[in-house]
Amino acid sequence: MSYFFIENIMDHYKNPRNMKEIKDANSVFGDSNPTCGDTVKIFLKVNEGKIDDIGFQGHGCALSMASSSLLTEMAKGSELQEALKITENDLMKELGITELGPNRIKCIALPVKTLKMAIIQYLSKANHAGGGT
Amino acid sequence: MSYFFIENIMDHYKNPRNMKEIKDANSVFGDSNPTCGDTVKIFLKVNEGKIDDIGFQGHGCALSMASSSLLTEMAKGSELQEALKITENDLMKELGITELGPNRIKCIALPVKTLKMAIIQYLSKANHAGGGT
Amino acid sequence: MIEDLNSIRSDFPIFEFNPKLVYMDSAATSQRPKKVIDKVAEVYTQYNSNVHRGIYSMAEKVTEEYEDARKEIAAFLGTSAEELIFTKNTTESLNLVAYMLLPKLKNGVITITELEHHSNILPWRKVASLANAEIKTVAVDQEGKINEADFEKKISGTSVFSFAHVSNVAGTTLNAKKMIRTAKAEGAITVVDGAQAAPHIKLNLHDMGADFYALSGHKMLGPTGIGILYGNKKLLEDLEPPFSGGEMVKEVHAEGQEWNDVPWKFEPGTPNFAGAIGFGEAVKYLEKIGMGDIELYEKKLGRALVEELTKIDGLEYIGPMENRASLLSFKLRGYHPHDIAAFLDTRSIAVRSGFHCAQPLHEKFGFFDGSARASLYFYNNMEEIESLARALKELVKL
Amino acid sequence: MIEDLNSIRSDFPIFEFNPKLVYMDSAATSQRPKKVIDKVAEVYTQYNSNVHRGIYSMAEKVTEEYEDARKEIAAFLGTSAEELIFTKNTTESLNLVAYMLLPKLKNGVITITELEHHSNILPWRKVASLANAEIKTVAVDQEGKINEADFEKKISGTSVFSFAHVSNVAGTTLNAKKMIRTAKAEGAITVVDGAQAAPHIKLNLHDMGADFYALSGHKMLGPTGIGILYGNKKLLEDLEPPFSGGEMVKEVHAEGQEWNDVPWKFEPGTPNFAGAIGFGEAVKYLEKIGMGDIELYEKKLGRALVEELTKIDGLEYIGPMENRASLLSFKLRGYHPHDIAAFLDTRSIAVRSGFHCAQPLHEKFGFFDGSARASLYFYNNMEEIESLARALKELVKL
Ligand SMILES: Cc1ncc(COP(=O)(O)O)c(C=O)c1O
Ligand SMILES: Cc1ncc(COP(=O)(O)O)c(C=O)c1O
Repeated sequence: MSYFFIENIMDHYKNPRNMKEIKDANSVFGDSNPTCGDTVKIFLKVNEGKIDDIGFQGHGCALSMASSSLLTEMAKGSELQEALKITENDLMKELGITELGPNRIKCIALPVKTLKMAIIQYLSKANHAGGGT
Repeated sequence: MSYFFIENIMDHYKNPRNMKEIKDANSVFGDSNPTCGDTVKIFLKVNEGKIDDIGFQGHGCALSMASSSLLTEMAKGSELQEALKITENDLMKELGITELGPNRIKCIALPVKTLKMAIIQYLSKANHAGGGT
Repeated sequence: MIEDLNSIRSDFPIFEFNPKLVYMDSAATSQRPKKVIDKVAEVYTQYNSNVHRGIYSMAEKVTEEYEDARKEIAAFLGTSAEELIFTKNTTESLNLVAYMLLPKLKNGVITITELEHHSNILPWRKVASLANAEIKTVAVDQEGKINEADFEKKISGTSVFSFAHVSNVAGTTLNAKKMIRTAKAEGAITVVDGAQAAPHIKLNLHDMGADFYALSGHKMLGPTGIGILYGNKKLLEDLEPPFSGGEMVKEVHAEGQEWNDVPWKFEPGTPNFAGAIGFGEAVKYLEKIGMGDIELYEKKLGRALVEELTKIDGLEYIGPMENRASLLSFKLRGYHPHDIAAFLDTRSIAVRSGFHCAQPLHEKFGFFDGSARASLYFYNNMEEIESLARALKELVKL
Repeated sequence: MIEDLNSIRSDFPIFEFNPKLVYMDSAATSQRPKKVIDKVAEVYTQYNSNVHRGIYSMAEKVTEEYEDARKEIAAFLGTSAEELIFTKNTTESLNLVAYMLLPKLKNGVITITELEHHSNILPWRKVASLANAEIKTVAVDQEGKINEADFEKKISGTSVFSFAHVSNVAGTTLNAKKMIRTAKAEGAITVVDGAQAAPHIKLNLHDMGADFYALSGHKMLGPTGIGILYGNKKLLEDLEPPFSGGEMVKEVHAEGQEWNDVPWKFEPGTPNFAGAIGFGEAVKYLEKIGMGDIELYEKKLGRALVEELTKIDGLEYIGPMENRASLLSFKLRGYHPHDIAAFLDTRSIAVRSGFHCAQPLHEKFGFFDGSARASLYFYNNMEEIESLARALKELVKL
C-alpha cells in the first residue's frame, strides 16, 4: 500500500510532533539528502543519559517528514543507548509500511542518521568535558 | 559456395600466373593488409599506354593470391585506362564467387588497389617526365 | 499522420503486460517496441559471434548486420556511416569528444549554456581543469530560452561551444543551425547534446553543420547500452583516439601502432553489437512511423500538457509556454516532488521527480527541491494527459 | 561433474537454430543461454524504466534488479558489491583504470607482459605518454610462460603492474596471487585483465589481492555491452572519476560538485541496465553449473585439443603443452590462417583467424600471418575436437 493511504503517515506529515527549535539544547545536528533536497535538523536536550526533550526542523517529502516526527516521539524520554538503536526498520514498522523501494529508503534513513549523529556529538562533547553531566 | 570448392580459384592459387619480378619494370608498387599480414607487389612494363608485361609477388590467403594472379591475367595487354577500371566485382565474377562477406572483400581489394596505385604512379612519373613515352 | 494510436501502442509489449500503465518518463528512457526486443534476441539466437575480422559465416553475418545498422542510423541522421561512432550512451559520447578535443583546449574557452544536463557540464569541467581552460555559461531568460545578447557576447573567442539541442527540463528547443553558424564564424568547434532532440525531431546533421552530435539509443526505442557520437569526418581523421584497445588498430608492434580508419579507431573493444543492431531496428521503426508526423503529434501533446496542468492551482513549471517539447517539469505548492511522483504511482502514472541531472538549472529557477517531470513520447495520448491532470487535482484535494 | 552435456547444450538456443554448428570462438564472444536472452526481454517487457532516482514502482523494481545483479556478480567474484563498476567491456574497464591512475603515474613505471591483448597495451601507452611514464614488458619463454627472472627484475620500482590473468592467444594461466604479492611488496598498484579468466576459473578477488580486475560479460554468457571493473574500495574512494555526467554526482552547482558514493561515482550516464541484469542472470547460470566443474572439464578439453591437433603434420601452436586454457592458436604449413578458418567454416566449424588483438605476441613467436584459434567453453565436447582434427586433416589433403 502506498504511504499516501497510511493514516499514521499522513497524520504525522500533516501534524508533525516536536517540530520545534530547542533553544537550550545540548546537541544540535543537521544533515541533508542532496539528491532530493531533503533537510533535517535535530535538537536534543539530554539529562543524565536520557533524552528529556527533542525537537526537529526540516523540509522534504511526506515520508521524510513523517518519519522525523515519529522518530522524535520514539526517542523522547528514552536512554541515549536505546535511542541509538532505532533503525529504519523500526520506523517502518511503526509507520505501518511493509516495504520500501531502494530509492525511498533514504528518505527514512536521513532522520535516523541525523539523530545518531546528534547523540554521538553529545556523547563526545560530554566525554571531552570530562565524563558525563 | 565456399571458394575452396571453386576450381578456378584453387587453380590460380596453386598455379599462380605471372608470379614474377620484372627487372626492367617502369612502375613497381607494393602494399599490405596489416590486419591479416597479406602483401602484394606489382610490377608493370608499360609501352605506349599499354601494359606489355605485368608480374606480382606476394604472400597471403588463397583469395588474395588467386585474385592477384587473375588480375595480372586480366590486365596484361590492356590499355592503362582499361586496367584502371577493373573492380573487385569484376574479379569476383571471373573467379566465380557470387558473394563475399565484409571481412573478406579486403583480400580481393588489396591487389586491385595495388594495381591502381602502380598505374597512377607510372602516369604521374610519365607526366613529370614531360608527357608520355 | 499518427492517428491509429491503438495500433502503435500494441507494438509495445510493456503496455500489454501492464495495460493500466501511463508511462510519462520517456525523457529518462523510452519504451521499446517488440521488433527491437525481438531483434536483440535474434542476434543472440541466430548469428551471435563477435563482429569484425571473423571470417566464418556467422561472423560475416553479424558484421554485416552491425555495419548495416550504422548505415541505417546514418541515413536517419543525415550523415555518412563512417562519421558515426558507437558508444554506450550520450554521456560516454560527450566524455569522448571532450577528451578528443583536450589537446585543442589549452588555455582556451569552452562555452555551454544554463540549460545543460550534468553530462554536458561535468566532462567539460574535467577537461577544462586539465587544459587550464575557462568555462563560460550562456544565460537563459525566465522562459528558459537563450538570452541572445549573452550568447553573442560569450561566443566570441570560444574554442568549443557545446549545448543541448533540446533541454530535458525546460523543454526548450534551441535554433541549433543558427547558433552553430555563429559559433563557427568565431572559429569554435561545435558539439551538440542531442539526447532529447534525436528521439523527437527529424534531423539532418550535415545540414545543421554541427561538428559533433551525441545521442542515446535507449531514449529512442533502442536497447540500453548503445549511443552515438557523430563527428565530422575531417575532424575524426585528424583527432587522436583518447581510448584504445582491441579492434581499433591496424597494427600494433612492440614499438608503436597504427590506428584503424574512422570511425573504428574510436571504437576500442568488443562493441555492444546486439545493442547496435537493435538500435538499427529502432530507427527503422521510427522511419516507418515518420519523424515528421511524430514531431507534429508531439507538439500537440506538449501544448495540451501545459494547458491542462496550468489549470491546477499552485502549479509552477520551468520553460517556455509555447513551442515546447512534450515534457513538463513542475512543482505544486505544498507537495514535495517525490510525493507527487509517489502519489501518481498509485494511479499507475509514471513520472520522474528530482533534479533530472540538471541541478544548476533548477536552482536558477528556484526549484530547490527539484521538480516532478512528465515526459511524453508518440505512444502517449490526450487521455493520458487528462488522467495526469485529474490525478494531480485529486492530490491537491487530499 | 559436467556429464549431461546434451542438457547443457539445449540451454543455448543457437545450437537449436543451427544444430550442426561447432562453435569454437568463445574467446572472442561466448554463446548465451536462453535464460539470459529471456531475462533481457523480461526487463524490456515488464519493468523497463531508468534506474536510480525514479520512485514509481517500475523504477524501483528495475533499480532493485540492477543492484541485485551487482550483488550476484560480487558474490561470484568474491568481492563486495560497492567495489564493482559496470562498464561496457574489458577494454573500457582498462581505459578507465588507466585514466584513474594517471595522476599517480607522473614519471613512473608501468609494467606489463609480452602476453597482453592490445586492450592491455594501448591504454597504458596512452597514459604513459601523458604522464611521461615508462613501460616495461616482462618477457615470456618459448612456451609462453612468464620468465620469472625477468619479472623479478622488471617489477622492481614499478608504479603499476598490469597483466593478463589468462592469455587469449597462448592459453597460459598466470599465478596471479603470487605475482600480485611480489608487485605489492614493491609498492605497485596491481591491475588484472581477467577477460579470459573470469569465464573459466573460480575467482576470489579478495583472496587474490588484486587492486583492479577487468572483465567482459559477453565472454561469459552475458549480453553484449556490459563489463566490470572491480576496484579495491579504499582506492576507489580516493581516486577521482576521469569520466563524468549524470547519475554519478550528489550535487552539482553553478560552481563545483560533489561526487556520489562508490561505485556510482564511476558510472556516469544511463547504464546498460538490461545488460547488467542479464549479466546477473548469466552468473547465476554459471554458479548453477559450478565454476569448479567447468574448470575441471575445460582442462580435459584443453588437453585433448593439443593432443588431437598436434597429430597433424605441419601444425605449430603458441603456448604451453600442459596446463593450458581450452584454446589453441595454431598455424599449418602451407595454409594461411584465413584459409584454415574459411575451410573449417565449410564444415560448420567456427574458429577465428588473425592476430586476435595480440600482434606483438604473434610477432614474438614468428607467426607473422597470425594464427587460427580454436577457443572452447563448457558447452563444447570431445566429439567436436575430433571433428576439428578431422577437418584439418581433410584440408591438408586437399
Ligand atoms: C585477454 C583479453 N583482454 C581484453 C580483451 C578485450 O575484451 P573486450 O573486447 O570485451 O573489451 C580480450 C577479448 O578479446 C581478451 O582476450
Ligand atoms: C539533455 C540530456 N543530455 C544527456 C543525457 C544523458 O543521457 P545518458 O544518460 O543516456 O547518457 C540526458 C538524459 O538523461 C539528457 O536529457
